[in-house]
Amino acid sequence: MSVSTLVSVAEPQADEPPRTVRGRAARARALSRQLAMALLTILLISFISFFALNHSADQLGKNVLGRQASRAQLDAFAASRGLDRPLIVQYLDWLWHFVRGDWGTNLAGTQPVKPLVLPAFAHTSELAVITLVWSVPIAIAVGVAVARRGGPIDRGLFVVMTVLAALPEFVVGLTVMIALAVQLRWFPVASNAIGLGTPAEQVKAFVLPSLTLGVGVVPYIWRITRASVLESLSAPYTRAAVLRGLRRHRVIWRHAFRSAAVPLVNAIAINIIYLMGGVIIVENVFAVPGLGRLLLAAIAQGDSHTALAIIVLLGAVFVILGLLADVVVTYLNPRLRGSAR
Amino acid sequence: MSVDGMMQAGDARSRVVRGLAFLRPVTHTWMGRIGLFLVTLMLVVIVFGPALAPHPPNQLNVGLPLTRPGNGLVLGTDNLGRDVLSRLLTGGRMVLLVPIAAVTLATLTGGLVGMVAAYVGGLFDAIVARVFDILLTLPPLLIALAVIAGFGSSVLVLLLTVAVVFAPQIGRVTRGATAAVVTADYVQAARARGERRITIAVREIAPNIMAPVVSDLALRVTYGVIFVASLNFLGLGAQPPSSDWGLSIANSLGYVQVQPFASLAPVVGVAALSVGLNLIADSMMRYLSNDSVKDSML
Amino acid sequence: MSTSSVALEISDLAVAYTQRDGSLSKVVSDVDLTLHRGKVLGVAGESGCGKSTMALAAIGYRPGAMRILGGTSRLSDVDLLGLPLAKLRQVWGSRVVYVPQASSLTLTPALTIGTQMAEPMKLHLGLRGQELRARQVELLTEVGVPNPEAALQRYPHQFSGGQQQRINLAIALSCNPEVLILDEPTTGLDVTTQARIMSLLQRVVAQHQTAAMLVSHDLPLLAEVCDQVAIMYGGQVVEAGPVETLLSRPAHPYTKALLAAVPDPSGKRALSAIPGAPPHSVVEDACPFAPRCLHAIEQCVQGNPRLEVFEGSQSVRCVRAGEQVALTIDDRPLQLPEVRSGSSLLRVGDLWCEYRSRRQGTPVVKGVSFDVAQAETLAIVGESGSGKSTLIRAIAGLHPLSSGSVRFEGVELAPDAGKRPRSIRRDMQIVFQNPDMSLNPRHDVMSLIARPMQLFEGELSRRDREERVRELLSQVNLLQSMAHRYPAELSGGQKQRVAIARAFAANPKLILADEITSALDVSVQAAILSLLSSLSAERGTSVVFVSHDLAVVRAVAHRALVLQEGVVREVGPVDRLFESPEHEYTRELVNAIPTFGADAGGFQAPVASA
Amino acid sequence: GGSPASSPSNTKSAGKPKKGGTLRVAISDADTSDALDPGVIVTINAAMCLNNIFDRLLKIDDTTLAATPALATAWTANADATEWTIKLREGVKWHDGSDFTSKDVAFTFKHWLDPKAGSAVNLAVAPYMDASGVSTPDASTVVLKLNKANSIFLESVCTSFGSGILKDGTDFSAATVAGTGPFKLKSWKPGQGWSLVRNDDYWNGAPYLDGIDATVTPDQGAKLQGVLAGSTDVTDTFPTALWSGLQGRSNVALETIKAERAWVFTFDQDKAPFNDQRVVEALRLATDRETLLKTAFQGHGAVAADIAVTSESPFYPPGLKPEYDPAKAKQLLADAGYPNGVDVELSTSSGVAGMSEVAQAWQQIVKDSGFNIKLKEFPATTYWSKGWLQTAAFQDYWHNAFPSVLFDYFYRKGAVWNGTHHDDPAVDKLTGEIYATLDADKRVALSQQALLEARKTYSYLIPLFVDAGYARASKVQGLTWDRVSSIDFSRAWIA
Ligand SMILES: Nc1ncnc2c1ncn2[C@@H]1O[C@H](COP(=O)(O)OP(=O)(O)OP(=O)(O)O)[C@@H](O)[C@H]1O
Ligand SMILES: Nc1ncnc2c1ncn2[C@@H]1O[C@H](COP(=O)(O)OP(=O)(O)OP(=O)(O)O)[C@@H](O)[C@H]1O
Ligand SMILES: [Mg+2]
Ligand SMILES: [Mg+2]
Repeated sequence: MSVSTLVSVAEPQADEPPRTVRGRAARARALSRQLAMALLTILLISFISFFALNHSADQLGKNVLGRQASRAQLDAFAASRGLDRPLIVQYLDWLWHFVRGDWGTNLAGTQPVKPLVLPAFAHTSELAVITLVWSVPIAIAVGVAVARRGGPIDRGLFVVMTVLAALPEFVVGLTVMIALAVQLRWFPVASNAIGLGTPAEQVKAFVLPSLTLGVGVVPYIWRITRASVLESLSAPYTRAAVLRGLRRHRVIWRHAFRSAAVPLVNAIAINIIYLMGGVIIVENVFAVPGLGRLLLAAIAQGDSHTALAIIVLLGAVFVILGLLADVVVTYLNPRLRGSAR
Repeated sequence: MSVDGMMQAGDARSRVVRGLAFLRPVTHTWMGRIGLFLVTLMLVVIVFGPALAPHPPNQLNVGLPLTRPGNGLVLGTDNLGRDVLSRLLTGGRMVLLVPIAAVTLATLTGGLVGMVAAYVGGLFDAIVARVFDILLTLPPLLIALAVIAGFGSSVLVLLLTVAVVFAPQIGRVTRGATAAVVTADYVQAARARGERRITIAVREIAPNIMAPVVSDLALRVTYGVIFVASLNFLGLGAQPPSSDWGLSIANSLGYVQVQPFASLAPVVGVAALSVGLNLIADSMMRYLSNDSVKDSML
Repeated sequence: MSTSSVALEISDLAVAYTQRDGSLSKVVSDVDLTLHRGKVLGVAGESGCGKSTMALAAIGYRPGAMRILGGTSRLSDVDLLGLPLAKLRQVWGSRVVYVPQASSLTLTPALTIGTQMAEPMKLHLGLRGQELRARQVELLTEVGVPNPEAALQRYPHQFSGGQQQRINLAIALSCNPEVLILDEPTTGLDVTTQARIMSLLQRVVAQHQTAAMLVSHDLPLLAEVCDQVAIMYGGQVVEAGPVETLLSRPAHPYTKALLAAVPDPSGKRALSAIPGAPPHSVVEDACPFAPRCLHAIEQCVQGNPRLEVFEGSQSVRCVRAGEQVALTIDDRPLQLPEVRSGSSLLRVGDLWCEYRSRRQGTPVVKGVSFDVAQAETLAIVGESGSGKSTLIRAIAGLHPLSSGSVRFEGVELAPDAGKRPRSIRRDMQIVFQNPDMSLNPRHDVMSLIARPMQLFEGELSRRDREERVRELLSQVNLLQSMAHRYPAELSGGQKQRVAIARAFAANPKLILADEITSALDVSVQAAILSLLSSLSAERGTSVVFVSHDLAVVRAVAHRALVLQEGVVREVGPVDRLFESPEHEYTRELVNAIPTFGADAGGFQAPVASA
Repeated sequence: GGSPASSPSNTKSAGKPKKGGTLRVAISDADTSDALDPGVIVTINAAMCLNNIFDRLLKIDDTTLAATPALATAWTANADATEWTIKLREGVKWHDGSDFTSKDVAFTFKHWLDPKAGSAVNLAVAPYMDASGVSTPDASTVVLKLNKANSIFLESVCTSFGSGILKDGTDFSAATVAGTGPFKLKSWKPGQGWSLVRNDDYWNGAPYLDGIDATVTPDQGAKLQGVLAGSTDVTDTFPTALWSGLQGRSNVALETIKAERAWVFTFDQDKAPFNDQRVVEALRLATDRETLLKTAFQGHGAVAADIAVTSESPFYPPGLKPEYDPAKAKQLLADAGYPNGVDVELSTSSGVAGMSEVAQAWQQIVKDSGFNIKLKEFPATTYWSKGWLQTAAFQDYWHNAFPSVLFDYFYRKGAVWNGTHHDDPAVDKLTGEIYATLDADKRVALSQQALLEARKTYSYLIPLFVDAGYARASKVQGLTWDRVSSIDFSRAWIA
């Protein structure tokens, strides 16, 4: 047996490895980098949207003035809105004003954008929050509580939820409207009160749209919850928690659910995105003065100031949401924190 | 008989079972069987429907416009007096084709990118997350308009539009699910072994994030159909007088209170297809994850 | 020993698993065991013999695939097997505590250690606030987790394998149960820590009159701490009795064979395995050991013998029990493969590694240097938590280096595995400490093992690959039928062997093996270690071998490196290290080795020094 | 006075009008860009609100186009119809209390003439005058000097959308907006709703209603449910497909407006196959108008004979009848060189109410005569800029108007909306004569002659008129409809 060289076994002098200094400054740098990234994202969103929205000046003129508009009127319109300038100039002009808090007027020139968009944003946010507040807990609670695959309750729920998910919003919306507003008269048919009514009327007005939206949200969140919880219910640590005699709800909520919550966070984020920008059908059916309708009309009309204001707002919400989701995910999965990949 | 011999015999049998029963992942639960039945039924409708339709789908005034079922018209007529049943039987093709194809495409792209991003981490991940944010923020309608403006309108464009809208959503779910498993040692093991990133994503990570991703997927086909229907309003995809389900839903929506069957018939068709797909997906998930083995007795 | 001292009485227990095709596979049968207050019952047997299954079933735990076919398990007159889950929950954690195998997976990744430790104490003992915290710190100190105050705030993944195992033990001991069942509790622990834990166990058992069951394949350990021992084979108890008589005068040929396979810490004797592999389900119509038994006769295959009283309180399941067949020990002298000198395959220079928390890095590997020649086996020994796994991972490119270098065949390697050339990644294979986490739960054994071949030997046909997988399976003593199982359907030792087979599949030049035999019984361990030796001999494969089992180290390694708190204390040829240790810590280690003189039929268990 | 088309159903009112009550109105057709400038009305929402705030100079009957005085009490032209003198009603007050004078009218005309204002009335005034032609000899007289003869100048101005008279110097803001009409603006939320209150000083007698609350309900189905639930009193128009949902109910009535618009297919005569008038004739003969009406609009309307004037109109050429003869159509098509049929691409949009239905029905109807129609679908947003007037075959709808005005827009040389790209000097000449004569009977005769000539040479297919309909709670009485103001609430009351 030959022995290879004995390598130094000398004791190191001190605990002095060459290592990076990380501190408050580093964290501040990381934060500002994220912030810059977010701003850049929003800038890009506005840039892309602006060009995607691009219509010819004549078309915009006709959209606003009606199809009878004459050549002279169209030219005057284009000139008064600055539509005769190169696109990039128009964009930079918009941006320059926007960042200074001047959101401009709508394409028709009849409304300043800010008072148009902000209330709609508020209504939509309210509707979204109200919907999330009841539907997500229900979906999660049901998903977690009966996450035992193959039981009769699970099977029944599975079918019900899948059918609910497959029903388009207009079917659900009209059904709840006819049942709860026309027949039972519990709630108003139209939810205009969200924008126009007294506080009591407003509360009532939120019920039906929120119910309709929730019927779409619940099955989705429920499915993701169920799938993830089932997955982590079979993990050894859940088994160990059971064996420690912990109560069922503690095992499920503290041990299984926390690890299962990671995909859920993103599912909720996606639903928020949908609730903030994509509930046009529900807004139409229930006459909710919300962002979706406003955005749709703005896009249809080529009203770039209004559309961009909305898109930038939504963009800001989503970017924040995205960052937040990442933070929550890291919180829920401690292994992601500063570890090597 | 030696113990080993016994084992080998059992092994051989189970291999035969494995070879034959390619449908077993679906049919091993009764929910899966119902799903298979629904999807098969819808496939039959889609393939043989045109032959079974009692009237040409575009024939006007088969009955008075907007008559409810009766007088030999099983589902009544639509606003142009066309037979709703015949239109139901002939209009399912695109519904099967486009959303399923688009969702598949979106999963392959968005899902993969999300997965790889979460796995690779760092700058790439940050960029992908922001790109997803951008795509999620851009209103689907705007994307659709931009795509039509750029590429005109065809089935392929429709498919791409749906895929572009869905990809970031799927990507986000996938990215999240991946983040939960990237830290596992088997991923490290694969890295040490020198697997390519894509292989790690597909072989090591993908099977372990199936649960949320497949759940998301099966529902998304449903949303896809509805989305396709709304894109028809923009002149993207099916054009009137096509009896396409999505188009029919969109067009008959206006008078759903007068003749509900004209819009509800395709809705039920879509729902049946989607419920079927969901049941199949769940049954397969259950088979693949084999979790009765790991059940924690809760 | 009065009958009133009985704490848990298992009788006639039979358990099966539902397989994926719906059929039942019976893995435990006809088990009768009694746990007495204040006593420790050891259960040993080869991997896959149903030890874990039996222990789980005994406390009434029956997850989805498990079916209890019959029997009772009485805890002071309640039959745990008949209790509904709600009732069981009141028993579990307070009166009966079970510590599962693979304990690093049994801590919830998203919760801090403090939270998880507090749960049972709050629930079962009603402890709160300061009192609770003080008890937590006390427990962590007792099991030897460094810096317990801070540890409470950390997450499971921030601990080494052995530390996680000890945290689990701390949780188990926290509620002073009547019955304590420990499934392989010390697999990840070095000898000194193990000794410390065992003395803690003995203290708890004595103090609270706890009845303990200790499942382990480590016979010297059992000899040291148990009062009674039961040997399981093929899902049945084949021999049971007081530890003194059973281990000194084994009656069953299987027990004898097991004892013979225990490695010799003096390092003079080669490791010997029992040829063949145990059945993986209960054999009803013959003695399950008959196919491997040197003394099998006609009668052995005509029926499964009953467990009968042999001498005094010792009972045996063997038709020839009374005949006193001789214990044959393979005492071929130890033969280590020749090291190909002058060729340094791996050279690690002044390696520093750290774990970064929010503010700063804590170094855990501090300036380690060594090299490994071709065909050489270098053992890394050291206390649990001393940085062995981190070191191994850093070499494999899975943990960032703070500084230092890793050279392979003279070429400096990129610190990140992802940036290393393909050939290197093939030549250097790592086997992780914990097979549960390193085997993808969604792949079956076949595809797990075949993968490296597919990757590195693309030219192999599918059939060739499968052929080779089967060959590897038999080399690691696994039955062919395991090929289509998923990790969740394997016992702890079986998983570990799959992980080993996977590393071999790549035909590497260097194997980084992190505690690869910790979950293996002595016989399988012997088989695998011989396999390693023969690889070194034939192909010149080098091995970096992390182990806490110094007897094993002595048997397989050329040189050993002693690591303590991330610092190399001593490096040298094993013989010299073991015979004349220079460093204080090495001496401590060597002294803590439980020796086990199988040849004399007796054993000497040195008193643990903690 | 109201239009004969809509008044009969409303004069059946039970009992004597009663004062008081606020009407709840639901409107689908609305937009957030709706402004308080009546000149840029594009939605029913804005029309309904603003035309109850503002008055026009004259009120014009929808069918007969007969004028009755409103803000103008007399309007006379010089002999060659190039100078109009308008006498204004005296004692009229703006909602803010100030007096209505000729200055306001002059301001309004100048506003219409300014292209920057984007007013819809511009089309009716700009070809005939410029801002310098407006003068105000005294506070109740306005004189307009035209640069071309126009014997129906004031009538045609007052049939334009948005011809409400503005207060001098108005800035169109909700805070200051003031009209002379029956109601005053109380609140205005663009795209969401508005409310009006009674103008007690209205020159034509104060309205009965205390006020009107209008809310925007974009979804037609939801609007219907609101009426059925009794939470809505009056709505804007419903698509014909929903009418049956309103019929046969005691608490709700469906109000129909006969022949509200004409449906028009336009073919570009510069392009094959429409460069051959035989093809156009064949298309007309192949169109089974009864079936088209029955199918696309459930029969709610009347067939048309390829002119946009209904048979009730005084201008309708006597004896003119639509013809349906598929065999002859086939023959004509063969004669024109298409014995095996011809492919036609028709622009359409589901975004325009009824358009897609007409297109689909028509496609099936003319198929048997050898026309293979392919539908080209445009999104609602681009139809009017990319489909309409830009393609070889497209659809349109026209409202009832003086034939000469129709010629101005759709037929004459240089007419902005002449999608046929044809011009017939005979029609041009006849139109000139109509505008030059102040004799109303002669204008009717000339118009009939011109309509027949135009029908022959221009490639318009005008198969039908379609009715409009809106819902009213049975208890609501005294509503009148006119095209410009939608619903006129000035005499409405709640029983
Ligand atoms: N992710 C982490 N974050 C912080 N500290 C960690 C992390 N992982 C391990 N450590 C610490 O690093 C030290 C070395 O851990 P390592 O796993 O290398 O030990 P080991 O020698 O393999 O121990 P064992 O024999 O118990 O497996 C331990 O003290 C452990 O607590
Ligand atoms: N879920 C399962 N389905 C089918 N077979 C299983 C399942 N779990 C374990 N087995 C089999 O049951 C047998 C006994 O397993 P068990 O885990 O009890 O062994 P063990 O004695 O604890 O082994 P080790 O020492 O390796 O942990 C093994 O052959 C194993 O493959
Ligand atoms: Mg075990
Ligand atoms: Mg370790």
